[in-house]
This record gives sequence, structure tokens and C-alpha cells, in this order.
Amino acid sequence: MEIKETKVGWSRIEMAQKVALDIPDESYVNLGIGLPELVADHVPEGREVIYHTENGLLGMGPIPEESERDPELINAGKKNITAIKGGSFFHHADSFTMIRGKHIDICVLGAFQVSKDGDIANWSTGKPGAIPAVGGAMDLVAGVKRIFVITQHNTKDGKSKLVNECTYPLTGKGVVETIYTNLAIIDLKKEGLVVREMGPNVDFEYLQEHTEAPLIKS
Amino acid sequence: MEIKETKVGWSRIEMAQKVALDIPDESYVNLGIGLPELVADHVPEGREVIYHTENGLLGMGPIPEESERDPELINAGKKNITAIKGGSFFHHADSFTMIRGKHIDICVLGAFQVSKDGDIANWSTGKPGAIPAVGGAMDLVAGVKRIFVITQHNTKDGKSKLVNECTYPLTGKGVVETIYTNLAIIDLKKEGLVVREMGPNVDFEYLQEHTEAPLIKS
Amino acid sequence: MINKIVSSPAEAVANIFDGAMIMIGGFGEAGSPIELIHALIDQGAKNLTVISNNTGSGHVGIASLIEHRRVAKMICSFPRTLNSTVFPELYNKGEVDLELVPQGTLAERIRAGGAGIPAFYTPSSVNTSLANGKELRDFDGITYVMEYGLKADFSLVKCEAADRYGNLIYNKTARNFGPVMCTAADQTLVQAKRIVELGDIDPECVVTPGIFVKKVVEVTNPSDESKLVAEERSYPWK
Amino acid sequence: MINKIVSSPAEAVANIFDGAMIMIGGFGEAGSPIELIHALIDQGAKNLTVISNNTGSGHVGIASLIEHRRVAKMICSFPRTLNSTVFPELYNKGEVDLELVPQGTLAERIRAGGAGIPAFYTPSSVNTSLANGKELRDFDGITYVMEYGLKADFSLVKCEAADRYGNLIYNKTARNFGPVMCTAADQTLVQAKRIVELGDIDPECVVTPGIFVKKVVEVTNPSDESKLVAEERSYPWK
Repeated sequence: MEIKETKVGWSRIEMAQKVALDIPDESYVNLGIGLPELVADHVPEGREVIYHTENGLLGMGPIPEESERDPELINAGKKNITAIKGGSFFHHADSFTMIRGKHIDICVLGAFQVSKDGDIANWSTGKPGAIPAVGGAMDLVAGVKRIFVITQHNTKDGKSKLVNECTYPLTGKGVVETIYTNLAIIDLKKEGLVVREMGPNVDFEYLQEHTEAPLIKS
Repeated sequence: MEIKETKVGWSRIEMAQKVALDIPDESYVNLGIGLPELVADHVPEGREVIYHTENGLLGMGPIPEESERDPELINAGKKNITAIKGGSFFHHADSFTMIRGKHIDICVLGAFQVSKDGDIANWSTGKPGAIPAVGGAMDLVAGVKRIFVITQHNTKDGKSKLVNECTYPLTGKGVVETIYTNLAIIDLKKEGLVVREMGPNVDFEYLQEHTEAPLIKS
Repeated sequence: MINKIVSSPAEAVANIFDGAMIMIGGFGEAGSPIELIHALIDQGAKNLTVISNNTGSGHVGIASLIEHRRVAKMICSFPRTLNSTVFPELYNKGEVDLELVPQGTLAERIRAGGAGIPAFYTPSSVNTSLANGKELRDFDGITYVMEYGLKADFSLVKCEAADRYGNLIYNKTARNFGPVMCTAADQTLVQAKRIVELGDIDPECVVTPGIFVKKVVEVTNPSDESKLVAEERSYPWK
Repeated sequence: MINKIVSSPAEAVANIFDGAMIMIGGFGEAGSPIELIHALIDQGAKNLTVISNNTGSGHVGIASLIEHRRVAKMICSFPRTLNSTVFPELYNKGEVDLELVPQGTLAERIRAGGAGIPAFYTPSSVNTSLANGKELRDFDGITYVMEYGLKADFSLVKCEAADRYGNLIYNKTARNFGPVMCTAADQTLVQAKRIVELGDIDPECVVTPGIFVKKVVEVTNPSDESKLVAEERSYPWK
């Protein structure tokens, strides 16, 4: 318990920075709603990355000034955005041609759970009475070449999000490549969950304690 | 044989006129290569008809002056054309969305044979050594709402093109609505081949003599 | 003469019948043909199946259509959005059905419907509950699910500019589902911010060729849905 | 930095390998990327499968590629056109294979390949010899044939203008198969009549977004195929 006194792990911004470092120059990237959206602000200088938003824009730019907002220029999270020079607009079927046809290089998503086999659950908690809403999540995990997950390592009540088997309804099976949490960067490899990097004041023992699925030291 | 002395049946132009009369105002029409192309010149004044060419233009206009030819503006027969005001260009998949999706009202095609059940053979004589080439014919007969055939009533060696069963490879089955020949206009109805109109100096007996399939007087 | 321009949203939606299958364009408020939807509420058709990405916000547009109990079933990918309370409440009461479809599958099913493709295979939703009961099939060692083309009796779409042939262009991400929905309905009914002369739209830039459009009505200053929602307005206006 | 511009047709086609599956845009001469095809002849790759609507005319472009025995198989809808003698001769000698596909099915198979759709159903060719041996299936009482998506290692495409991101616009009916072919290849190689600055192409009018393009080379004055054929030219130039 004394470990709570010092800073443990990364902040949300630092997590986004870690993801951004792994996005190569010239990538086409789709960012999920929420935490993934932060990634765009942290791509290293000198890398040109093109952002796709599934509602019909390749070349999503930063958030506009209040005075320049166009209610007809929004992202998948329905937030006002801008379009970069060299961007293009297209309809939904063409947009998902990019996704389903494996043209997008990287998708960064949030998740409720990721299993040791790379299964992801991020669209429904399956609670009775909740309105099911899937959006483009299943298309993204089925179609994008590389799926990165950015999420807190544990739920608010302390449960591991990195599990042996997802208990929430699946979004896709065996699709996640890397998971970036506040505690660590973990690659999902054939041999298992390989810890690539740990956050400040996190050691392997601590990390495993906070993780349901078995981890492997890199 | 004495009948050859007087004009029997319609000329090519007259055949095209007959087809054109049956094209309602505001129709979207695809014209096949050859004889069907003549139809566009004979649509009655006051009717606005939009021509589709499957290589990517809705709103095909007349043949251009020699000086205004653009090798990148051609029709399905690879002839130079023009585009009308209010036309639009699109790619092949979108073009065949119009065809396959039943958005085109009328297609006028030539044919080697039409059967009494509305089967059409117009892409291959099935001769050994001939290069098979189908183009868009099978898509057109499968997708366009109404299929009109314009053709000589008989082959050069006197055989009937309106047959009991097609002997040439089929383009489509049960699709032809009306056949316009130099001798008659014949509607393919449930009850059979109903002769709607006969050309100059053609009577029913003469017509039946020159037709393999049984005809019905209207 | 071809002239698809009609004089009012009411005239545009006049033929919509009880029990119709209706596609409604828009992704959130972008591209939502709100004046056509309001005209449809006034018109009174009920027992509708509505295909649209979302279920509307506040008490205007699609949300109002649902609130007035005109919608028997929604086919959509994301039935809860910001300020969407109408659909969730009625859904939880069992008063409206829902067919949930992944967004890309929804777009492709509509495109297929318009293109004369009765069914196709997609990798999306395989191994999830949304593929339950659906036909699976392997191609080259990968499992896909068969999905059916979707067609509608009517599509309601918003665009930026239209001419009398029904050629359309859109504005930015308001394009979204509009072009595919135009292809997939017996009658596509469009509200355009501007009616322009034939030839004013570059033939290289037409997004929806007129062949896919039945009627167009000019709505010069369409409502800004998010403003209406922020102001807590309800349709019909009080 | 993203810069897809390369300096020569030779550089554009440098990676094409023996046995590659290649889509080539164009409908007749309109849209045929003749300079890229000639560069490919110089480059020497052989045993190619070529997907293109036609088989070329005279002794230039695709016809020359075939004449130089680089093509093992053609997948196309219309292998005989005006002045096309090369393909018919070699086909009748059994020196080149042919898969004949209805034109709309060809376009849709390419679109499906690019869109991650492994197979779909179409009414085209049902009850004809081109459906022989293919899987048939009824939907709502109508019979359809199952067709597979088509993908390629390379697509060769001609366009009107391109920018360094690879965004493309086309000219008139030279658009034809280009946009779908761009989506369906691992590497799409483009010859553009003009290279323009980023932003010069209206984002509402981009036909092929850059994501589908690998390399672009400027060919300011592309050959006029019908002129070359009329002049009885052969490639390589003599």
C-alpha cells in the first residue's frame, strides 16, 4: 500500500505519447473515441501521419477554433474537426473499403478487456438494460492491419483488463497486437504476453499482481 | 418471290424510329453497340431521355465534331462522344450499380437470336476459333428493367432470329420484352409472341413464314 | 422534361406509406435531413422501419419521429449518442425493435442493395454475438459471415446542392451514408441547401448521379440539430 | 514525409516480379496507362496474369505486352476490339489463357477485392455458359451466381492529376476501372498527366484517395494509342 505514495505508472498523456512513438512515418491511422484521440497530439516531429475518420474523411486535422466550427465536419465521435490540405471526403461504403480492405495501417482503440490471445471486448458490457451500440468497432478490428489498444491497466474497482478470457461480448478475436496501459506496454506474441516496457515505479512482480493473464519478461 | 419487287418491311432508320417511339419521356436508357445506337437520333421532340454508357457516363450526347474529339470521352463501342449539360462521370463499379441495381429503365440491344420465352443470345456464335467476348451484355440483360431487341428479322442466309430455343450461347433467360425487326414489332407476353405491328407489305402469314417461333395476332 | 424539384418538404414525403422501409442519411447531425423528417412526422406515416446510423438526439429529427411512435424498428449501428434518450427509453420498454449492425456492414449492405447484390461475405463481426445465427463460410482459411443487401421504399437524404436532374453534391462529412442510400431506395427524396442550374455541378464531381434521385426540395437554411437540442426544442414546434 | 512521386515510369514498375497478378486500367484506349505498360515491357517481368477489360490494339500497350509473351493469362470482359489481332492469334495457338468475365462482374469483383469482400452474389451470367461450374443460390426466388473478389499484386492506372499524397482525379470516361483497381492491389502505380500541389485537388472531388496509391509518375504527354495503331507503330519503338 505504501507504493501509492509515489507516482506509479504513466499518465494518460504519457500513455498517448508511448502509442504515438510506435506509429511510423507515412502511416494511415484510425483513432478510436476517447483516450485514443490524444495520440494524434504526440506523434514525433518529422513524421507525417494521415488520420482516417470512418464517417468519411481521410486527412483529419486538429480541432477547430470555435468560430470555424462546421457542424458538417465532424469525426467518428461526433466532435468538430478540421480537414488537412490533401485530405479527401468520401461516402461510408468507400470509407469502410479502406477499413475492411486492409488499407488502414493502424487503429488505436480503447477496450473493456483484452485477452491473452488478443481478443478484444470494447463495445458492450452486456449489462441488461444497456442499449447495445457497436458503431465501427467490429469493422475496425476485422480490417485494420495493426490493432493497438490504449487503456487503463485496471478497472476502477481494481479488476484486470488484461484477462485470460474476455467475459464481456467480443468485438473481435485474436486481433490485438499491443496494449498500452498506464502500467506497461505489452506485446501480444505467439509465446504470450511479452512486457516490452514498464511505467515509472512499476516492476514485473507488481505488474503481474495487477494482471489476470500471465506475463512474460522481455 | 415476286414480293421482293416492292419494299417489304422497315429500313434500319424506321426500325430505330419504332423503338424510339416506345421510349417514354424521362427514361434512363442504355443503347447497345451498332443498330441500337441509331435510336437516340429518333426520340420524339419534347421527350427528355438520358443515355447511360456503361464505361462511365450518364448523359451521353451526340457525336462530336472531328476537332472536338477527346480520346478519353468514348462510349461502350469505343466511339467518340460528347457529354450533355447535367451529365456525370463515374467509375465502372458505380456504372454497373446503375445496371445491376435496376436503375436503368430501358436497354436496347442487338441479338443473334431471341427465343419465344424471351431468352436472348447476342454475345457469341459459339464457333470454334472465335474469341469469346461478352462485355457488359450479361449485366445489362440481368439488370435493366426493360430489354428491347432491335435486329433484322432474319439472318443473311434467311434463318429466323426469333426461334423456339436459342441454339447460340445465351446472354440471359426470359428477359426480352419486345423485339423490333424490319418486319414487325413483337411483344413477348405470357401468352406468347404477340405481333403488335407489321411493316409495309408484311402480312401475318408472310411474317409467320419467316419466323421459326409461333406468333399470335394481336 | 425531367424536373425532380418539388416545392416543399411536405410534397417530397407525400407518398410515404404506413409500414414503409425508410433509409435516413446522416451521421449524428451531419447530413441528417431534418426538415424531411419533420415533414414526415406531419405527414403521419407509421409502423416504419428506419435504417439510419443513429437514433437521433433530443426531441427533434429522428428522435422525434421515434418519440411519436412512428417507428416500429430501427436498423442502425449506434443507437445511443449524446443526448439521445428517446430511443433508449422506448427500447427498454419494448416499444421499438432494434437490429444492430456494424457500421461498415450497414454501409455495405446498403451499397449492395443499391447495386443488385443480394448478399456478400464480410469478416466484420465474425466470432461475436452479432454473427449469431448467421451463415459463416471460410475463404482461403479465413472465416466470414454472410450479410444481405438492404433496400428501402424511400431514402431521405440531405445534400449541399442539386440540379433538376437530381445530380447531387454534399458538404464534407455530411456525405456519409447519403450516396449509398440514394442508390438503395425505390424513391430517394432529397433536401438540398441549394438548387443549381444544369451544368453548374462539374460532371467530374457529381457524387450522386440523378438516376438515383426521385424528388428534390430546396431547404436553404436547414436546422442546426445540435442547437435545437441545446435549446431543448421539440418537434412539432411549440 | 509522404511523397509518392517517382521520377520515371521505369522506377514506378521496378518492383514488378515474374508471375505477378497485375490489374491494368482503361477501357479501350481511354485510361490505358500506356507508358507504364511500355516500361513494364522494358523491365522484363514475365508469366503475368493481367486483369484488364480489353486485350489492347495494334502492337502497343497491352497488345505489345502480350506479343512479347509476358502474359500467361488474361482476365477480361472483351478480348477482341478494333485492331486487336495479337491476343486472338496467341489465344488460338493456346499460348495465352483467358478467363472471360462479364464487365459488371469484373468491376464488382475488383471492387470487392479492394473492399475486403471475399465473395458476393450477382444475377449477371446466370443461365449462361459463363456461370458453368459456379455456385448458384436463390435469394427471394431469384437465382444468383457467387463470384469471388479479385486482388492483384500491382495495379497500373492512368489519371489526369495527382498530388504527393497520391490523391487522384481522372478525365471523363478514362476513369472507368481506375478507381476500383487502385483499391485492389498491394501496390498501385499511377501515371498522371499532371502532378499538382497538395490542396490543388478539391477534397470533395478526389476520386481516388491517396491511401490506395503507392507510386505516381508524371507523364505529361501520354501516347495517343489510336494514333499509334493507325500509324502501325510497334513497341519497343523501331
